[in-house]
Parts: sequence; C-alpha cells; structure tokens
Amino acid sequence: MGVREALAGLARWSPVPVFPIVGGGARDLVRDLRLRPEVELVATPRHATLLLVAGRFPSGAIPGLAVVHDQIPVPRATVRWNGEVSDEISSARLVGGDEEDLIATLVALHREMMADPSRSGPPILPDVDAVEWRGVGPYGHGGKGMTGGTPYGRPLAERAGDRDGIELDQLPVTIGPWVGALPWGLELAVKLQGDLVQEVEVGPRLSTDPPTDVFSMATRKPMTVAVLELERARHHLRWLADALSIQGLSALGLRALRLGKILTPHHQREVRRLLAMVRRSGIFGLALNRAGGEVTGSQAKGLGPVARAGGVDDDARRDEPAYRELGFQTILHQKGDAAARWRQRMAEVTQSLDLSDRAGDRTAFGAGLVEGPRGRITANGPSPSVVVLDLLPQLLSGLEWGDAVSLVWSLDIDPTESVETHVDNRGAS
Amino acid sequence: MNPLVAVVLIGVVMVVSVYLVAVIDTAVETRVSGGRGYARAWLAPISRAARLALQRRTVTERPDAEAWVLGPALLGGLAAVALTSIPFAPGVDVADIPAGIVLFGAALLQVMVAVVLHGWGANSVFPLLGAFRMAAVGLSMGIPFSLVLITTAIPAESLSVGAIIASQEGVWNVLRQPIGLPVYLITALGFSFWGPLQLPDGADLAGGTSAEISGTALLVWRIARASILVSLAAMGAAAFLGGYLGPWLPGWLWMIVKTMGLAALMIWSGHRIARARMESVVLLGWTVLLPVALVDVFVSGALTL
Amino acid sequence: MNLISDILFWVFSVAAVVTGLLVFITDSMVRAAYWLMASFVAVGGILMILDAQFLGLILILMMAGEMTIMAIFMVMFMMNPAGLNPMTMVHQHRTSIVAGAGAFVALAAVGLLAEFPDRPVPPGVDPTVDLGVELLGESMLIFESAGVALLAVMIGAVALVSKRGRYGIAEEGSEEPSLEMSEE
Amino acid sequence: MALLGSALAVFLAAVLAVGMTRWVGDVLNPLALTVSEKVPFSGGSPPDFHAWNRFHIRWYTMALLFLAFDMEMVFMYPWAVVFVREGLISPVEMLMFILILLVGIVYAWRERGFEWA
Repeated sequence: MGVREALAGLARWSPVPVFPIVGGGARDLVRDLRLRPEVELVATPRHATLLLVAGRFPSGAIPGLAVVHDQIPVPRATVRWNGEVSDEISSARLVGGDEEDLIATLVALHREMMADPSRSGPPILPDVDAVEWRGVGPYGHGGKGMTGGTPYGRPLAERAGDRDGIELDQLPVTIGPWVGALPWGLELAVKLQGDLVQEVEVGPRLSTDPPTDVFSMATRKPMTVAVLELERARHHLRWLADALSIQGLSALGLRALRLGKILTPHHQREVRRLLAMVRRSGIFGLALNRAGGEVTGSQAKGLGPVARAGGVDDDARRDEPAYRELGFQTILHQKGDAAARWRQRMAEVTQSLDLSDRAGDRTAFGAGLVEGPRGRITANGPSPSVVVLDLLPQLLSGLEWGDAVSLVWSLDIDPTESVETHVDNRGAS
Repeated sequence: MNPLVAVVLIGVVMVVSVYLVAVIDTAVETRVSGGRGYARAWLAPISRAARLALQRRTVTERPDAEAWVLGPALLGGLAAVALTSIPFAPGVDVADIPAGIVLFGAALLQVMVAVVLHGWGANSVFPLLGAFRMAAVGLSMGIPFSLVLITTAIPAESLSVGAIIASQEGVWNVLRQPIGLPVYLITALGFSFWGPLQLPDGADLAGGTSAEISGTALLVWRIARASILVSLAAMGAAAFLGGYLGPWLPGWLWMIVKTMGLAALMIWSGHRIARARMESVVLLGWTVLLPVALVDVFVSGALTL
Repeated sequence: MNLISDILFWVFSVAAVVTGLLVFITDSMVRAAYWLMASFVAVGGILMILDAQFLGLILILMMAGEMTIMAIFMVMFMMNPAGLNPMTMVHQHRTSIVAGAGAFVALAAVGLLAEFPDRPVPPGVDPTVDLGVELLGESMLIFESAGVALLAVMIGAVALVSKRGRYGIAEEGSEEPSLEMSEE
Repeated sequence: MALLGSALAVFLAAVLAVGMTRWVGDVLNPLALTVSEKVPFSGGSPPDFHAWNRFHIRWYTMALLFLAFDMEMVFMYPWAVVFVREGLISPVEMLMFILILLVGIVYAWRERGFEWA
C-alpha cells in the first residue's frame, strides 16, 4: 500500500519513542539517552514503540514486565540491554556494548517496525479475562445490583471514611514500578480519595548487588577529594535533571544533564547560570511552595542533603582531615521540606565544585564510613534510599497527587540501591 | 462568508499554524536545553505525525468509548469555531458577529468539557485525575478570562472582535489596559493546558488525559491542543495587540506576526516556567486573577469615560 | 435562507428533545450531565436562529461550567457513577408520569392557546445593547437584588461545606449539633 | 445568522476531520486488541478496581462559588457594551453588584474554601 510506505519513509526520521524499564546499574546510561536526539524517553507505554529493558534485576524476574510490554501499541519491539537470555520476552533483541551500540539497535529496530509492522512482538500474556464476567449477571456485564459483582471483570472501589467526615469511595491502585511520574523501580500502593493520597505502602524493593561507584569504593580505600566532590556535583545535577522534567521543565533538565556529563571544576559559571534559570523558573513559588514533607530531627540522621535541609548538621565530611584543611563547612537549610531539599542540593553542587577545584591531591575516607551524595554509606548499614523509603508512607499521606510526586522526587530515591550496601564487603572482611 | 470558503480558510490557517507551533516548540526546547541542531525542528513534527499514523490506537478494557472519541473531536472543533470569531485582515473573517467575544468565550469554556470527557473516557486512573484537574483549572480561570476579554469591549462599545480591533486604531489595548494581557495569557495557558498550567496532561500524571492513547488518537489530541493555543494567541493578538493594525506591513502579515509572537511566548513559558501546584492554581485564579481582572474592568472603564 | 433556518430549527429542536430524553436513559452520571448540556446547547442554537445571538451564546458559555460542576458532583455523590452496573434514573414512576403528563398538557395548552407577540427586531438593532440599557435603567433593582441573592448562595454554600464549617473543623470530625433540646 | 451558519460549518468540518484521521489510522492498523493489551496503565501492575469511582473533589466549595459568581458574566457582557453610552451610572451600578459578590469570595477565602491539599 502506497500510503503506508510513504508514512514509513517519513517516520524513519522521527525520534524513537522508548519506554524504559530500568534496573540496577543502568540508571545513568538510560537517563543519558535523553540527550540523544534519536531517542525520546516517554512516560507511558502507550506513547512508545520500543521497550528498553536495561540493568540488573533481583533473581532475574522483572515485575510488571509482561503487563507493560503488552500495553505498548503495535508495532512494538523489545530491546534487552546487557541482560541474560533467559529473560521473559523471547522476541527481545539483546544488545551489549556502549551507548552507541544501543542507539544503533534502537534506531534500526524502530525503522524495521515502521516498515513492517507484522514483525511486531506478540502479546506475552494470554488473551483471557482476569475474572470471568461475560454472560454473568442479569445483563451479562458481570455484576449484580447497583454496586455488586465485578462488572466488566473488575469490582468497583469500596467506601471508606474520610478526614472530611464524609464516607466516600477509596480507590486502591498500585502505581509503578515503571511509570514516568516516579523514580524507576519505585512501586507505591496508594489509596486515592479523589486526587488525595490517603494511604501509601511502598512496594517490593528492587535491590540488586552492591553499587560500584566511587563512593562505595571509598568505603574500602581512600579516594581523592577532587574526584569524590566532582562526582557528588554530577550526582546532584543528574538528580536535578530528573526532578526538573517531572516539574514540566524537561528542556531545563536536559541542560542539567548535559552539563553533568561534561562537568569539570571549571564549569562554575555554567552551573551558576543553570541554577539561576532553575530559580527563575518559579519552581519554589509555584511548585514547591507548600509541598510539605518535612524530614527533620532524628529521622533525618544519615540522610545527607535531606538531613542538612532539615537543619541537622550531619555530614561525615566534617570529620575528615582533608576536608577540614579545605575549610569545609556544612551548608544547612532549616525547614526540611521539599523546597529546602532542592535549595540544599543546588547549594551543594557549587560547594562540591569549589571543593573539587581546591582539593589538589588530598584523599579522604577509606575507613568504612563515607558521605555519599544521598547520605551516609557504611560498611553494613542500610543505604540512604532504603531509609527514605521507610519514611515515604508517613510523608505522602494526605497530599494531593501532584504534591506527592514532587515530594518523592525531592527525596532523591534510587529503589535499586541494595538494602545492605555492602553485603559482599562484610563477607570479605 | 461562504461556508465552503470558510472551511478552507480556517483549515489552512489551522494546519499552517499548528505546524509552526510544533516547530517553535522543538526549537525553544533545543535552545533551552543547550543542544544543537535546529534543522530537525522543521522535520520533527512531520516525522512524528507519520510515526503516530502508523501506530495502532489503543483502547482500555471498558472505556466510555463515545466520550473518548468526542474529547479530541470536540477540542478540534472548538479551536476552529473560536478562530471564526476573529478577523484575520480587514474584511477577512468567517463570523465576526456582534457577539463575537461571547462566541469565543463559549468555545473556550467548552474546552473544559472536551478535556473532562477525554480524561473520563479511558476508565484509567491517570486520565481520570487529569480530567478533574481540568475542571478545577477551568472553573478557576474561566471568570478572569472572560472579564479581561469583556474589558476590551468597553472602548469598542461592541462585543464584536472586528469592532474591538477597530477601536484600537489610535492606541492598542495592551497600553490602554496594561493589566489585561498578562491576565489573559495566564488564563489562556490554563485553557490550552500548556506550560506551567499543563496540569491535566502533566508529567506527574505520566501524560494525564493522554496517558492511555496512542496512534492517531494521540496525534489528533496533540493537534487539537496546539490549535487551541493558536486560537487563544490569535484572540490575544486581536483583543490586546490591535490585530491586523500596524504600519508598513499588510494587515494579514501583522496578524500572523502578532499571533505567532504570543504563541511563542506561551510556548517559551512551557520550557522556562515550572508546573504549578493544583491548589496554587485555584488560589491564584480566585484570589489574585479575579480581583486583578475586576480592577482591570473598572480602572480601564473609568479611563474610557 | 429561510429554508436553511427552518431545517436548522428542526434539527436543533429534535436534538434538544432527544438529548433531554437521553439524560434519563443513560446509566453514566457524566453522560447524563453532558447530555443535559447538549440539550441546552441545542436550545442555544434555536435562540441564535431567532437572532438572539447573545442569549444563545451566553447559554452555551454558562452551561460548560454549570454542567461540568453537575457532572463532578454527581460523580462525587452517586455510587456506581459510570453506570458500570445497570441502573435507572427514573423513580416513583406513577407520580412522575402524572407530573410529566400534566406539565406537557399545560405547556401544550400555553403553546396552542396563548397569543404570542409578533414583533421582529428591526434590522440594525443590537439586542445586547437593549439588554444593557435595561439592566442599568429600569431593571436596576432586580439586577442588584440578584447580587444579594447570589451572595446569600455563596455564603450559604461556603458555610455548609467549608473545612472550617459552622460545626467546627472538618478534620477534627465536625458533627452537627443535636436537635434535641437540652434538659436544663 | 448566515455568519453563524459558516461558523457551524467550520465546527462540523473540524470535528469530521478529527474523526476521519482516527478512521484512517484504524484502517492502517486495525483495532484488534487482546485482553492484556487493554489493561489500563498504572506502571506495571494491572488495576484491581475500575478507576471510575465516587471521586471526592476537594474543591467543591470553589465549584459552588463558581456556580454563583458565573451569573455575573450574563450581566457583564451587555453592561460593557453600553458602558460608554450610559456614562457614570454604569460603573457605579456594576461596582455595587460586584462588591456584593466579592464579599462572598472574601468570605470563602477567609474560610479557606480554596485550599484542600
């Protein structure tokens, strides 16, 4: 058919819409794909053509993979980056190598799909209703009475009391682990009453093997301050990139990401310019003005920027001679809410760059306790993300959904951070 | 104007301007992100459209199918009918009726209905939240939006858009009623759910009312949304910037320049201004924009006398 | 021209009646609300055919907000708001049939028996202007007292529903005081 | 009337164009979805309930206020047209009307009727 070929010829030049499923060790790689004009990371599988499964997952099984795969409209295909052959989707294209290889595969596969939709990946899940409903009930729709039964295969939400003193429906819904609105891998079982989050439970954690970044290396041997601080600044810029896109500023987020990738201590001016743009975006007045979510006092212990944003002077760098020589002073904010955490990290980016610039070849840490970008990393304690995940239910309840999302991102959570950061390490020592 | 000519005229205006909106959007995004390659901005809208045309539409288990179809169709229709009330050049208009700004206002307030239906249709949690957000935004912004438009009718002594443009022969309304345009643009962002007020389709809802659609359904939704933006920009140009009035250039060219200028400003805000909180938007509408719009009405009115 | 007007009149009339009927046939609260709006839009269309442009358009403008509010309130209060289980919007059949038939007969009688004025608006007159003059002149008192009535509506609504309602702060479990007289 | 007829034609044409585009898409890619492809998206877990539920809108105070305040629109449009013609009487009368209504808004604001989260 002529029309189809003509459209396929044009569609070749479209950015490839990719829905990512991201496990341990692949977050930075997938996030960097945003910088490539060939690829577009989308927030819902309905807008995607390709499913990208990247990184390590606990015991090989990827929760929700089949569901999300089937939700991608035809023509669709799956790319498994650096994974095992035994993964769930038999038709997945396996790729290893670097970003260039991945991009090349994504683009080639997208063109193939556009040209020949018959090669689209078949649905994984069986074509049967979850609940028998067809023909059930007086009208054959699966229900009985006004609210009874499971009309069209699913029940209606149930009534529950509310803080307004009215009894209204409460909708239990599991959001995540793969949704553009939340950090990759975070699963929240929420009970919504209207647009308000009444109750939250955090779903299973996707902890995998211990991280191999410079901060976890620093628990074992001293590292140069210049490297550590540059990496910390990079980490915060990557966080800024994610958090900005969720506040509707994806272009500004790209700027942060791009800067993070090439960051050196001499980029002070560019960083300041970016931070000024963030401040001028009105984010503190429009988006974070009353987002709430105070984390202060003892519950903030060891949470790095989150603690310091709440006025808790908690920073392992204070006790390091190298940092003392550099005249290191902790930056503190007082309120401990979402806005304070943004301000805290934004201030720490410039501080870290400055430290990195002046550090020379000083080294620090190496004795088991390290101040990582998310907080304190110890030889066998829980990682900061795990601590924060435990705080989430209490922080999120009662918030409007948009505020809840802003709050989650302000906490800088990586659900793939392992529960015990250094299980291997403990075995070795 | 002959209905057939009218359909062709509005059709051409919409196709060209929606394409330009998409190009400007990509270009601004590239600029803000510090990237390179503006050339792709010209091709991107077309290749994306082709890709979406080749994608299968999705449906959910038990949608309100009619509402789901009607949402985008109504949105597109409303954008078109809103454009009919605006003269593009002296004498070039489809329906410059005596109650022109009421026609425009009616079309724009119905946008709320289109988006609510679109979000409701999917029977899925993100679109549903998006639908109710649109209702809240629309109800908060509706009154200030109408008020600032009504204010432009005071010096014209008529509700016709043509008369409003003609009344700006000496001095544009943007100077006569300096509060009007900012309030209009903020509320216009609300009705086109663009930029900082992109709440019904926001990133925190994974696409909101459009989270469950794909293929041509998504394509027409995006086109309709851009058309609404164009209609609002065109009305902003007509009501506050003197429409086709201006020296040296021909009238229609002035109209295009002003319309795309306002559209570019709104698109720019989408990349430089953060998404507002829902509650802040409601508070902004009722406790800031509404009183400010009333001040606009009475001060501008008093100055006219 | 007259033929087109006639056709449009019949199209809008039939649409107004049919969509009005659909309000009571559909199971979905949102559909019911917007069918009602469609009915009003059709009536607005008829008004526009009668050259009452302003009235027709303002009706459509107003109904967008009003019917959206109706939809969200119905969704808020009705169980089964989308009509996923069949339900009926019609209750008290006998009473409603009698009331409906009575109303129809009364309105039909008015339609057939009343003498309607035949005063076409002369061309060149803008009815909107007349409406404005009327509002500021003769009907000033009505107009201002409408303001007072609307204020009463607003205050009543806020007093009844606000979080800090008249029975205390809602979050603390506000309760309506008992109507029983105290013993003292 | 003729002008409005053209506007109606434009509206219908745009609605039809949208419908046609969808139809062309459905011809190119026929709608034949399996059960799992129709599951509503919420990030990987199929929903347990219908999303349509009794939805508690927290801003119902604002909705009720709109209902009342919106009436002012009806008066405002004709008022603006005769503003200049009628002279000083028009702002005075309308200001009176608006001030009465504004009392309601101020009261709602004081009662925190616009806040919910």
